[in-house]
Amino acid sequence: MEFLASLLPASLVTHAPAIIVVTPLMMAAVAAIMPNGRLGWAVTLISTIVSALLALAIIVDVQTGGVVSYAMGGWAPPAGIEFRIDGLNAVLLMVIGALGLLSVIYALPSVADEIEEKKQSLFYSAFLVCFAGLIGVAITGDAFNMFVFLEISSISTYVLVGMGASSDRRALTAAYNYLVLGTIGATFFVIGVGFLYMATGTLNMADMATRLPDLSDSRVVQAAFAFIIVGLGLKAAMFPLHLWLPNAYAYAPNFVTSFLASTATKVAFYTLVRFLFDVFWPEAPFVEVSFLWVFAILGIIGMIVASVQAVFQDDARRLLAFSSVGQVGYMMLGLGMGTAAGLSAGMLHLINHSMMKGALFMALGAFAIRFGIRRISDLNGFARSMPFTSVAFTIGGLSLVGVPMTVGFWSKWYLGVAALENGWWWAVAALILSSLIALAYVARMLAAIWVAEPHHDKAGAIAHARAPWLMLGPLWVLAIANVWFFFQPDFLISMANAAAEAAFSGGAR
Amino acid sequence: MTPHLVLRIVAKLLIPLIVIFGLYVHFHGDYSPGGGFQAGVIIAAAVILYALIFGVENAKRAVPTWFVKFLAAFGVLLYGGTGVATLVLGANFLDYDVLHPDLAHHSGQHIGIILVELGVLSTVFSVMMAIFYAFAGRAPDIPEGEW
Amino acid sequence: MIEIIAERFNFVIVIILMMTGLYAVVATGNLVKRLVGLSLFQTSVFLLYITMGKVFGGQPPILPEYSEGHGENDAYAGEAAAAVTDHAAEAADIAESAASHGETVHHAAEAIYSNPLPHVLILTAIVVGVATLSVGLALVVRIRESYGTIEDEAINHADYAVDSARRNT
Amino acid sequence: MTEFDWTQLLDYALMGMLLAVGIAIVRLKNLFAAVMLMGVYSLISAAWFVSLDAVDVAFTEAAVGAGISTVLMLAAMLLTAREAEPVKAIRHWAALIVVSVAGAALFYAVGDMPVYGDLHSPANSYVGMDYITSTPNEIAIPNVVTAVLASYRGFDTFGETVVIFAAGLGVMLLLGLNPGKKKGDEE
Repeated sequence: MEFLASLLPASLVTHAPAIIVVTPLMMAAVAAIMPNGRLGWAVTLISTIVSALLALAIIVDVQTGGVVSYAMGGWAPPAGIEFRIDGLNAVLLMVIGALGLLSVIYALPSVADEIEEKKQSLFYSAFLVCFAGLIGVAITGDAFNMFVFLEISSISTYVLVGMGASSDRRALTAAYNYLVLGTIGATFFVIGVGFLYMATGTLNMADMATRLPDLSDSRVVQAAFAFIIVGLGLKAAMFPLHLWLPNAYAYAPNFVTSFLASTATKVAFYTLVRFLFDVFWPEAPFVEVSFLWVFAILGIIGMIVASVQAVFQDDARRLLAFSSVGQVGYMMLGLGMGTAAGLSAGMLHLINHSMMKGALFMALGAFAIRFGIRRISDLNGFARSMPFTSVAFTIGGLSLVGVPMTVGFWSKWYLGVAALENGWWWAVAALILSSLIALAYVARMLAAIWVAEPHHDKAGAIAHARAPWLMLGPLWVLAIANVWFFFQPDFLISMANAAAEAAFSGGAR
Repeated sequence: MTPHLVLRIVAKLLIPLIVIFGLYVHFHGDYSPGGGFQAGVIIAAAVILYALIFGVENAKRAVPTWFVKFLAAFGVLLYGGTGVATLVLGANFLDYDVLHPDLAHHSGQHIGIILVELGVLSTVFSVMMAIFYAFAGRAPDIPEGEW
Repeated sequence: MIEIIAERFNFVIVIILMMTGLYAVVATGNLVKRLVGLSLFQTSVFLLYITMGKVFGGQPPILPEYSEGHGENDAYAGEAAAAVTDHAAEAADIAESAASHGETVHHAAEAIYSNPLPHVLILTAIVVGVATLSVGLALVVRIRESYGTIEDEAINHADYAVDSARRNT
Repeated sequence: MTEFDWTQLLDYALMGMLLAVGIAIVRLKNLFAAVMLMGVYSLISAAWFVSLDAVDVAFTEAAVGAGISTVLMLAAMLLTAREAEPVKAIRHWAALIVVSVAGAALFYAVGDMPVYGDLHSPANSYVGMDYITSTPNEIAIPNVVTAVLASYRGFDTFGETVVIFAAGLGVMLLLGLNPGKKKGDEE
C-alpha cells in the first residue's frame, strides 16, 4: 500500500484532505452539464479514482505521522474550520473510497437499465455530491461543518432514493419519509450543536473536548448529549429510529442501494463514536450510563427484532435492508461495551459489513438487471443460468451469517470475545441467537436460488442469461475480499485496533 | 386591451430596478448587510415576477433552461475554482491572501470574497429559477374556478 | 425559580415555538402540511441560535466604515487596532464583572457588538432549510401525480392494495 | 436587568405574534391559509432578527424564508390539494407524547442557559467575539458577518453552495425543467 501512496506528488499529499472532498464536488458540477450518461459516468469514475487514491495517501500519512490536521482557508482551528484525520476516520476513508470506487464501476449497466437516458448525467452528479458529503462527514473536525456535510449527503440521498420511482412508485413515499425523518434528525443534531456552542463557545470538536469535562454537570451539556445522540441515531438507523431504512433501501435504484448499504449508516455510526469518545467526556456520569442502556441494550434488541422481521419479508431487498438494521445493532453492541476491545470489534464489523452487504446488494442488482426480480420467489432457479452471480451471492450470505471461511466469522468472534471480557454473557447469547435467525433468512434465499425450480414461464429466458462484466467484476472483488480477509485478517484488525485506540486517546483524557 | 396592462407597464419599470438592487446587495455585501444569497434570491424574484406577468414561455425565452443548468454548475465551479487557485498558488484551500501580493490592504481577501460571493450568486439564482420552472411548468390539477 | 425563568424568557418562547413546529410535523397526515410544520420547526431553531448571540446594548456586527481612501487605510486599521486594545483594557476595569472573568473583555473600539458567529451559522441553516423544502415539495408533487392523493393514510391503503393484489397472483 | 428600554416592548410584541401565528398554523386545515401564515411567521421572525442585531440573517430570512419558500409552497399546493383531511385522535396523542418528551428535555436545560443578552456568557466571550477584534487586522472589511461567512468559515459556505446545487439537481431530476412538453413520461 505504501507503494501506491508514493505515486502521488508530495505537494498533492499535503493538501490531500482538501482535494479529496473538493474533487467530487467540482466533478459533480462538471457531470451535471455532460450531454449523455456515458460521459457522466466517465467523469464520476475519474473523480472516485482520484478520491480513492487520496484516501490511500491520507491513510498512509495517518499510520506514519499520527493525526493529520488541515486548516481550511489557512485560519487556525478555533477561528477557522479544521479537517482532522486520526486512526478512527482513516477506517471510514478506506471504506467509502473502496466501496465508492467499486460501486461506480458497477454503476454503468445498472444505471443505464433503470434511469432514463436524459437524466443519467444528473443522476451521476447527485451520486458524486452524496459521495463527497459522506467523505466530508468522515473527515471534518468542526461540529457545524459536519452538519453541513451531513445535509449535503442526505439531500442527494433523498433524491437518489426518489429516482427509483421509474421502476416502483413506492420509492417516492420512501424518499419522502426518509426526508422528513432525516431532516428531523439533522435539526436535532443542530439543536445539540447549538447547546454545545452555548456551553463551550467554540465549534471545533477537539477544542470542545478540552472544555467539556468541567462542564459535565451543566444541564445544557446533558441536553446537548441527548439531542445529538437522537439526531445521529436517526441517521445511523439505530434500532427504534430505523423506520425509514427498509423502504428506502428496497425501492431505490439497485446501484444506490448497494452504495448506501455499504457506506451511509457506517458514516453515521462513526459520528456517534466520534461524539461519544472524542467530544463528550466518556467518564461523565450521563455518558457512562448511556453506553450500557442506550447503545448495548438497544443494539441487542435491534439485532434480534430486525432479524426476525427480515425472516418474514417477501421482497428480497427489504429482507436485506432489515438485516442491515440488525447489523447496525452489532456495531452498537461493540460501541456499548465502552472498552477498547469492544470498539475495535465494532469497527471491524463496520468494515466487514460494508463488504458483505456490498456483495449481496450488487448480486441482487445483477439478478435484477436480467429479470427485474422483486420477490424472493422470483429468485427461483437462478443458479443454473447465472452461476457466477449466485456463487458470489452465496459467499456474501454465508459471510452475513458468520460461517468460518468468511470474514463475518471474525467480526462475530471478536465481538464475542470482547463481550466475554466484559462479562456480558447475555450479549454472547444474543449474538448466537441473531446469527441463527440470520441463518434462517439467508438459507431461505439460498434455497430459492440453488434448489427451487425456475418458474415455467421464465425457464427459457433463464437458461442462458449472464450479468455484464462491468457488474461481475466489482461483485467478485467483494466476494473474494470476503474470503481473502478471513485468511489474512491482520490488516483489517490492525486498522480496527488503531481506530479504537485513536478514539480512546482522542478527546480530554 | 391587452390583459393586465397596468401590471405590464409597472413590471417593465420595476424588473430592471430589482436586478440592479440585487447586484448592489451583492457587491455591497462587504460593507453592509447582504451577500451572494440575498442577491441571488432577489434577482431570481425579478425574473419570476417577469414570468408571472408575461408568462413562463416568455421567461424561458429570456432565461433558457440550458442556461439555468449551466449557471448552477458554473457557480459551484467558480467557488471551487477560487479554492483550487489558492491551492495552486501554494496556500491552503480557500486562503485568499495568496490571490494578491498586496498583503497590507488584504486585497487578496477582498478579491477572494467577491469571487466566492459571485459563485454563490450564480448558483442560488439559477437553482431558484430551476425550481420555479419545474413547478410552474406543470399543469395545475385544481381547475381555475375552484380557487 | 421564577427569577431564573424570567431572565431567560426568550429561550422559553423559542422552545415553545420549536415544540409547536414538531407537533405540526408529527400530528398531520397531509404531506404538504408536514413540510410546513418542518420549516416552522427549523425557523424556530434559527431563533434559538440568534437569541444566544444577542448582547444588550450591542450593535449589529458591522464595524465603522474606515476605507475613505486606501492611503491611510492601514494607518487607520493600525490605529483602530490600537484603539481596540486600550479601550478593551479601559473597559475591562470598569466592566462590573471583570474580576470574576479571567479573559479580557472583548470590545471593539468603544461600541459593543453582538456575536457574529451564530449569524453565520444560521445563514447556512436557512439555505439548508429551503433546499430540503424544495426537494420535499418536488417529491410531494410526484406522489400526487402517481398516487392521486397526498394524505398518508390513503397512500398506505393504495400500497397495501397493490401488495395484496400482487401477492395473490 | 438594565433599565426598561422600549425595544423590550417590541420584542415581547413580536414573540406574542410568533406564538399566535405558530399555533394558528398547527390548527389550520386550509393549506392556503397555513402556507400564507408560514410566510407571515418568517417575516415576523425576520423582524425579531433585526431587533436581535442579526441584520444579515433578517435580510436572508425575509428574502429566502418569506419570499421563495412561500412561492414554492403555493406552487406545490396549486399542483396538489387545497384542503388537509382532519386528523384522527390517535395521531394527536402520539404527537403530544413526542412533543412533551422533547419539550421536557429542552426545559430541563433552560436552567443552565446563559441570561438573555449577557456579554460574558461562554458563547459570547470566545471565538465569536475574537472575530470582531481580528477582522480589522486580517480581512479589513466592515461587515464582520460577511468576513466570517466568506473567509474564516468559507468552507461552510462552499458546502452551502453545494447544498443549494444538490437541491437544484434534485428538482431537475424529479420534476424536469420543461415538464410541459413531455406529459406523463413516467407511469
